[in-house]
Amino acid sequence: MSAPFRLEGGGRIDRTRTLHFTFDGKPYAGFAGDTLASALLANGVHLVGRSFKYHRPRGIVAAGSDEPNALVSVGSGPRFTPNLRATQVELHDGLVAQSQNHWPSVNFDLGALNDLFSPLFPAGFYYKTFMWPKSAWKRFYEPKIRAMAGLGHAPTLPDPDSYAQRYAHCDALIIGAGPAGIAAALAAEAHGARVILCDEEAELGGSLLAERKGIIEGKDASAWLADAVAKLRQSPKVRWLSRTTAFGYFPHNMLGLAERMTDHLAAPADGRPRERLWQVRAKEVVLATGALERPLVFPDNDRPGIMLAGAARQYLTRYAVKPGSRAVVATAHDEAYRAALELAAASVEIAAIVDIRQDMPGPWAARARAAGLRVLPSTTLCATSGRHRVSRVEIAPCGSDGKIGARSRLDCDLVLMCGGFTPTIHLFSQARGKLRFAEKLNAFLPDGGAENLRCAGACRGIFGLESAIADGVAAGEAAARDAVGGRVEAVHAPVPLSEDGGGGRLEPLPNHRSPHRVKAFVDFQNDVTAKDVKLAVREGFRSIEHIKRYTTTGMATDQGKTSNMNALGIAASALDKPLPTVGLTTFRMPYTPVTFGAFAGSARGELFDPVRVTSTHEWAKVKGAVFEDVGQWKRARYFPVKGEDMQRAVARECQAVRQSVGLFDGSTLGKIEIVGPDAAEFMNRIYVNPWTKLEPGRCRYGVMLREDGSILDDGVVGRLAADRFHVTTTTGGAVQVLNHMEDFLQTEWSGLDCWLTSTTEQWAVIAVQGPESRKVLERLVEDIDLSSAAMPHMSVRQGHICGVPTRLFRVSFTGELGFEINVPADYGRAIWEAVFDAGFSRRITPYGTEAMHVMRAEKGYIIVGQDTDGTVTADDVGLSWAIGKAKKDFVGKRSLARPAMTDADRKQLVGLLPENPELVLEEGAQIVADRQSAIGQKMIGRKMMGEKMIGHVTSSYFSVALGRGIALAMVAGGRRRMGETLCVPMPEGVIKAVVTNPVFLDPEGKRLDA
Amino acid sequence: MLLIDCPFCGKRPELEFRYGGEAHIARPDDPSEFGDKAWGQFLYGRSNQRGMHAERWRHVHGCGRFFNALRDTTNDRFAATYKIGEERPALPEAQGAVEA
Amino acid sequence: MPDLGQARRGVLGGVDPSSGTGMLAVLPPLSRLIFRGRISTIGRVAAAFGVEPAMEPCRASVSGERAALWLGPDEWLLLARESEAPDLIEKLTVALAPLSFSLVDVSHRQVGLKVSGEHAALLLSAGCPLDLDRQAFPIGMCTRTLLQKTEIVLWRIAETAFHLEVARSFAPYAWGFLEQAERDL
Amino acid sequence: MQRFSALALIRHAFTGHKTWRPQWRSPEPKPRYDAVIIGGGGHGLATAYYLATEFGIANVAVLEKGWIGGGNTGRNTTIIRSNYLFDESAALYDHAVKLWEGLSQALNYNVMFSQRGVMMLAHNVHDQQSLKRHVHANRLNGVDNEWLSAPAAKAFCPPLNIEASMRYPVIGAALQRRGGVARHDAVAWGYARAADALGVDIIENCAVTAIRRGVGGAVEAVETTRGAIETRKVGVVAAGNTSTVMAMADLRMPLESYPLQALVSEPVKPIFPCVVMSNTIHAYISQSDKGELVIGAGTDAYVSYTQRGALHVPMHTLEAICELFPIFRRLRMLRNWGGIVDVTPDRSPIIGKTSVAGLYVNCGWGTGGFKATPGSGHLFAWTLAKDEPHPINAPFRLDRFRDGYLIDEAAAAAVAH
Ligand SMILES: Cc1cc2nc3c(=O)[nH]c(=O)nc-3n(C[C@H](O)[C@H](O)[C@H](O)COP(=O)(O)OP(=O)(O)OC[C@H]3O[C@@H](n4cnc5c(N)ncnc54)[C@H](O)[C@@H]3O)c2cc1C
Ligand SMILES: NC(=O)c1ccc[n+]([C@@H]2O[C@H](COP(=O)([O-])OP(=O)(O)OC[C@H]3O[C@@H](n4cnc5c(N)ncnc54)[C@H](O)[C@@H]3O)[C@@H](O)[C@H]2O)c1
Ligand SMILES: Cc1cc2nc3c(=O)[nH]c(=O)nc-3n(C[C@H](O)[C@H](O)[C@H](O)COP(=O)(O)O)c2cc1C
Ligand SMILES: [Zn+2]
Repeated sequence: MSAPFRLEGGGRIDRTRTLHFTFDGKPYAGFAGDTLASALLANGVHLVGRSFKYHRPRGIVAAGSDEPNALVSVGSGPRFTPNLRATQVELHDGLVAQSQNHWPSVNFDLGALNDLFSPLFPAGFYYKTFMWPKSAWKRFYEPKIRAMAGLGHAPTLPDPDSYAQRYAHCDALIIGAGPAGIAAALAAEAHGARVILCDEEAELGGSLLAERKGIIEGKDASAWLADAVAKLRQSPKVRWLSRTTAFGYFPHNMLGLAERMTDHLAAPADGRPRERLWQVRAKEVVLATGALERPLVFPDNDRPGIMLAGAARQYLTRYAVKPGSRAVVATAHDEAYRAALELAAASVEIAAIVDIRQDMPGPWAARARAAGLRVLPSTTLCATSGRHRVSRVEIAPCGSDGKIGARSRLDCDLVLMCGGFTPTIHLFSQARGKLRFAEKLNAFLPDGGAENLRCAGACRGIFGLESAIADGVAAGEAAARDAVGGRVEAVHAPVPLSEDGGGGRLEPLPNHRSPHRVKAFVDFQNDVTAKDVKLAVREGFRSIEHIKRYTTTGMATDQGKTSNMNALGIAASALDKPLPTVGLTTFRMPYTPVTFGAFAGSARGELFDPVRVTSTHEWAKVKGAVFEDVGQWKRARYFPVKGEDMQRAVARECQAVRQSVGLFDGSTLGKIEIVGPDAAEFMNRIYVNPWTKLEPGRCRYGVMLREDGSILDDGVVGRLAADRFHVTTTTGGAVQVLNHMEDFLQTEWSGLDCWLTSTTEQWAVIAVQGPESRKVLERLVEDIDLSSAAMPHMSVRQGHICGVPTRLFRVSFTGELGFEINVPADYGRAIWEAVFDAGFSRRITPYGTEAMHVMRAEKGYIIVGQDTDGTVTADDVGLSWAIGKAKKDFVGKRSLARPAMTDADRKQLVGLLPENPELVLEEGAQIVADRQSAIGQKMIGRKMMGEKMIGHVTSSYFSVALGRGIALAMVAGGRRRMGETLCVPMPEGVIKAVVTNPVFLDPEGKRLDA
Repeated sequence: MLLIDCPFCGKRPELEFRYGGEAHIARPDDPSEFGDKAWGQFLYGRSNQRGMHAERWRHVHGCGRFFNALRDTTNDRFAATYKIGEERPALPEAQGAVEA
Repeated sequence: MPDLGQARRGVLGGVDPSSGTGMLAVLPPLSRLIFRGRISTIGRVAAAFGVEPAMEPCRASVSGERAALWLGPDEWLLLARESEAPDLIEKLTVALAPLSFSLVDVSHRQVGLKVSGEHAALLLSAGCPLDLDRQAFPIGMCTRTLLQKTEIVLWRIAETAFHLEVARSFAPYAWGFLEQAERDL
Repeated sequence: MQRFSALALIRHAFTGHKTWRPQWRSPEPKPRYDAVIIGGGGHGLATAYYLATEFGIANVAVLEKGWIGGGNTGRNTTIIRSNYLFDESAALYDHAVKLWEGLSQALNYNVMFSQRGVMMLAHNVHDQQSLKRHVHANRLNGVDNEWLSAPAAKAFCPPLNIEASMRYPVIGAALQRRGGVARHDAVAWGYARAADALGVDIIENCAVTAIRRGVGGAVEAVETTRGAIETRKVGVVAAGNTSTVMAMADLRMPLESYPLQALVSEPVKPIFPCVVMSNTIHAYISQSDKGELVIGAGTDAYVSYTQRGALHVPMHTLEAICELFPIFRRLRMLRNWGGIVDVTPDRSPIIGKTSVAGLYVNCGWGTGGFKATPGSGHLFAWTLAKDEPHPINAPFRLDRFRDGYLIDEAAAAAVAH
């Protein structure tokens, strides 16, 4: 299968490897080294899609990542990917691609009706209409607008590919591997720098890949390139990355690179990541990102077959594709002549070179004429025609006054345009570098003020090949010098800027028609025309940022690479202001779109966030435990047997603990060991409690506040020795509490001699709770007297259990006699099983967090974070007894004296008993005092006047021990309301409940002291 | 991601640090002597400086130390880092200047 | 009463160290002590422990099977053979009295992993934001840092080998992460 | 004011849209105004509009240092909802939602307010308790909010992953059907156009550099980059820059300004019908009418005025997005940006008088003030006009930070946006 527009020889494609692909279902062939765009052009396909708003036929404009038009969907099934640039999609065998944004087909698209009615859709039309009738917006207008917008379809299946990430560091990161970048990399390497060189293209070489005739350092350009690339590949100090876009420049010389690893392969090796995201910290950066060619703005400049001159040259020389048979070249810049000459040499007929400039100072026009080409200076291109491909243009002489002379027509199937070059300053601007407008170049150039970076080559306005290389050498040397240190001397100076770029234009080409009647496109992808920009200015949008947002110019997926400067030129003249004072919009990452998957990397499934488990996790799993997420931890919530639901399992677990003995894994509690002669003093300051008099071997329940007076955390603290405390925190609070303590210790009380060590993970914690717990443990503990006399409630002992060292606490969060065994974590599982075995005859029962919650609620013990939120003080939850009254100060004390903290109407913790004992209130349910209005609350969703929510249910369970539903609640002035009946208005009706003391079970604590 | 010069460990990526808010807000020796207004300012009043900002960082995933830093909040460049207890370093005019 | 003194079960007990390409290994249990105190105490630690703890930030000193890793200006991680912790605590406590300091046994708090092989640094760079080049992170350097979503202590023990200390409950994550990253070498 | 309508569009189409007039004028500042608003964001412009419409004070200038709407108004993820926990907040935000419902018509500007529903996901028991607390409180406050099971959440938002094997499975959600999104730019422009038509001067490229005070400390004038302007009433609505402006009157504010980032994907055909927020794993997402997915990322940890942030912040968000919506993993980020959000210690705004006579402040909206724009403007206009707060904004006074009466939505449930 030979493609009709493929040249016989030349190009960088591999003609030995034919690749088959389909576009819109039709089969085609190309060669290895082709992009989808070059392969389509080789097959004579120019119409590749429909535009965003007017659904106009669109073709291929550019040859690289600046392509605004040729967006296609690639792949199928779970690998379907929308909105890819055909110019960047590398061909592989079996590639399936589709055009986008049309119905029913790209050739016949009903959406094109929009084009007919386009006078109704100027910039910002949607702000002016669709307001009546009001309800139609949601039901009619908005869905219609949404369906029209949006280009490609989103994938509908989960992505099967994986994505990788890597950090990297280097002395010099060089972005862009054109002549300037390659020269910089060679120079930096030669001066001892660690170099990373990246380029978004598949091959290193940049503009050299399309260079036919250039001579560098006496060598043929392609030979120089091959040598240079070989040298770079061999050097151990250079990492070269192709297909790698530097997409973002972040503070302190951190850059994001996106490497595409498998999309170009027909069958990626299994498990190989599709893309890799690099986060590079570079000592120095060299931007050698080149320059982008600008389209010209003229009527109907968007037809398929109209493309950038440089792009046509690339198709010809790099891919050996003739983009057409007969071309009209429209230009305001010398560079188009090179394209014309090379195309002519490849036997593309050049109908004319239409140059808007009056005089062409460089040698190019003469060369073209010498080659027999028709050069028309002072000529404009004022119309085009051709439905699915350009077939004819109208040209006319045009003086410097903008007057149009007699028009004539030229038939053609290709129009090349060149409006000049825009240096690729995106990354420089992202780095917050300052720009300067170079009048002669019609371009903004980097002008200092950024990070540790330098620019080289075309992105700095140095356009000649030799000078770009010299500039690269100088930049590479200087980067090495600055990164590696004083040892290196830079030899070469940066190339002085000649500001001779060979012309260019930032205004539309003049034409004979009323400007309000023509569509001369500025932003192809978003269908923004010159008249849209002017309309925005007319409507009072004066800032370029407003113009951008009102017209959406530069907001498409190409971010205005080809359009921003033209839009600016048009805006400046409409505003009648010098162009530099109008300025550019803000450059942002990413330079080209980057896959979400690359940002997310390996963080998926199990690796999304660490799964933290305790040493008994596997045991619990085998027992069929149901787990809940508490922060990153997995905790067993309950242990159902024989098909029990949660309620049944929890009831059984609670009963076991209350009647006999239960086993609970408390290992996730935070633990901190506080050691040193000043440990007690530190504790005094950080907790509300007094600690001085706590004897070694005894425990105390501690509460700590934030400096604003609210409860930060709580937990039992054991004093192991005069100078050693074993502190526990909540599961979620562990990290925060340690940070809070370190903060005060390091910054406020650095004179205190004590130190903190996190021991959360050192200890497995096994709670053995219930009246029989002592009997179970007695069989296992060798050197600790467990009797109540020797080891009363709230004490701690060190000894051994089954030969394993332990810190044994006699504490209880259930209200029963209970112990918490701490053993080094690797022994957790063995000791747990030993206790389980020892308790077998007593029907020892493992219980989970849910039963734990029920039992602690029966005792009125709070859970920080559930019964408290960040607004609650110790007194609010009835913990003022814990406060060391004699202490002059502790963290948070002063705040408790503020008016709001002493307000009699503060919410206070109370118990709540539903009148109907069967009922379990819903956690989070609100409470009102006024019965009358509460009854009215049956009306859902309508505000009832008069009632006021006075509190809410924080914890609520069915208590088997009490045979009824119980709840804890925070209620305004709650402690005053003991015995009052309050109302809990639910959608289904009002529930009445009585306020009680929050301790429901064993208020005297007899069971604890058993 | 900022690169932060820990006074102990040297330049490290921001990920290893935890921001600690404005620096040099001294906790009074005896808070009970502070009136509500002064205490409210101590708790919540912040310079929120646009320009050179004295702030605290903790090298939490490194040496664990709190330290102070001067950073220009208009461009995120650090002018200095210094240990707790050390004086805020004086900066040359140009560096210390506050951008409006 | 059973004697379970030998019934240790590491958190990565189930991991097959021969999985992967052999770059990852779980290290055997160790004695780990966190020593915190003022710098003036360090001389006596050196004498009792037999290793001179480094005063230079982020450096480990090694002698025989013992090592002292600088973690902060008042914090060192002391490593020794598995069974030694109780004796060491006793010895150090005696040697340091009556100075003020803190010595806490954290042997079970963390797990040792070894990452080795020609591409060890590259593998770690999948999740560690530090420059692991030989010059920037020489043999003997150690520091707390991050491995993607978990904190680690990273210690270069050879040109191509690193010792990682990972908090116990994060070790399966660290292992899983590194295994996944190995596929991208 | 030229009326906007379909008919007007057709009429102008015949004349090539040549006769549209500026939506707001570009006047030179006058030497004095009855009131000066500092900050041309949505809140400042709305304040001016309501001063003119509701309180008959039209001799007002809005001073904007850059271009109107260029602050957080122009860079937010546009989530609008009122299902806040506390009575004070619910009243404040629902006041705004009610105004949103007629805003396009009131302003004769289509702000594309789209009540497509805001769904907040619960991933664990704690989330569920907290969201249910909201649902119940909202119901009693007349704010719609309902609890959905996980399958019901998926039915409402088909791309949502509710598989139990997820690291943090979705166990349910709270849905406010009246919540939604609006076109951020249109809000600024619509208010500007309507205020301008009533005589308000909107002065862009005019930064306030000093606040002049007379005897007794009362406000007398403001100095700007375009000269001094006399006035007795100054309303500061400068969002991220509030501390800087208030420092001009020697006030130290309970504010910190952080970078907050957001991003959009490439545009795709309609795939995402509502707004989904997950506070637990940090993801906020909706799809705009243009087709791009609009995604809110987190704040950077430190005070900064750079309007940008670190890469790891959006990375973290996209991890969550890809977990919740695995079909979006192959979509691509089109653009990422940052704003400067002014955050109060209790995450609730400050709207009211200050200790300086004639100086009023409206700030502290942090990560979530776009939704309040109409209500905030209305209440602030009231406060400026009457020199006393409206009952709805009375609790949001500045001196709550002195006596401790915080309205701590953050502590209660830490939900951003
Ligand atoms: C990324 C991001 C996402 C967000 N997402 C949401 C969301 O989903 N939902 C939501 O409700 N909210 C959201 N918010 C918050 C919301 O954007 C803001 O709360 C809201 O827009 C604030 O409006 P404003 O008018 O007060 O401030 P701005 O729009 O910031 O206006 C303040 C104006 O004051 C001007 N100014 C400052 N100083 C001076 C001076 N000295 N002189 C003159 N002018 C001055 C500024 O230039 C600016 O234009 C988000 C914010 C961000 C940054
Ligand atoms: N005469 C003119 O006016 C003119 C105009 C344009 C270019 N040129 C040519 O430009 C050359 C200058 O060479 P140069 O090296 O400066 O530019 P170049 O165009 O040869 O190379 C730039 C390279 O940077 C890459 N790149 C750009 N942004 C990137 C990013 N974000 N991430 C990764 N890669 C990125 C591009 O893919 C390209 O390969 C000369 O050879 C000259 O012929 C001349
Ligand atoms: C809701 C919303 C949608 C946006 N959609 C787009 C978009 O489609 N294309 C685009 O380039 N930018 C889009 N932006 C981002 C803006 O271009 C811009 O980044 C943002 O307003 C911040 O301004 P700045 O980047 O100029 O500082 C969007 C912004 C918002 C708030
Ligand atoms: Zn450090």
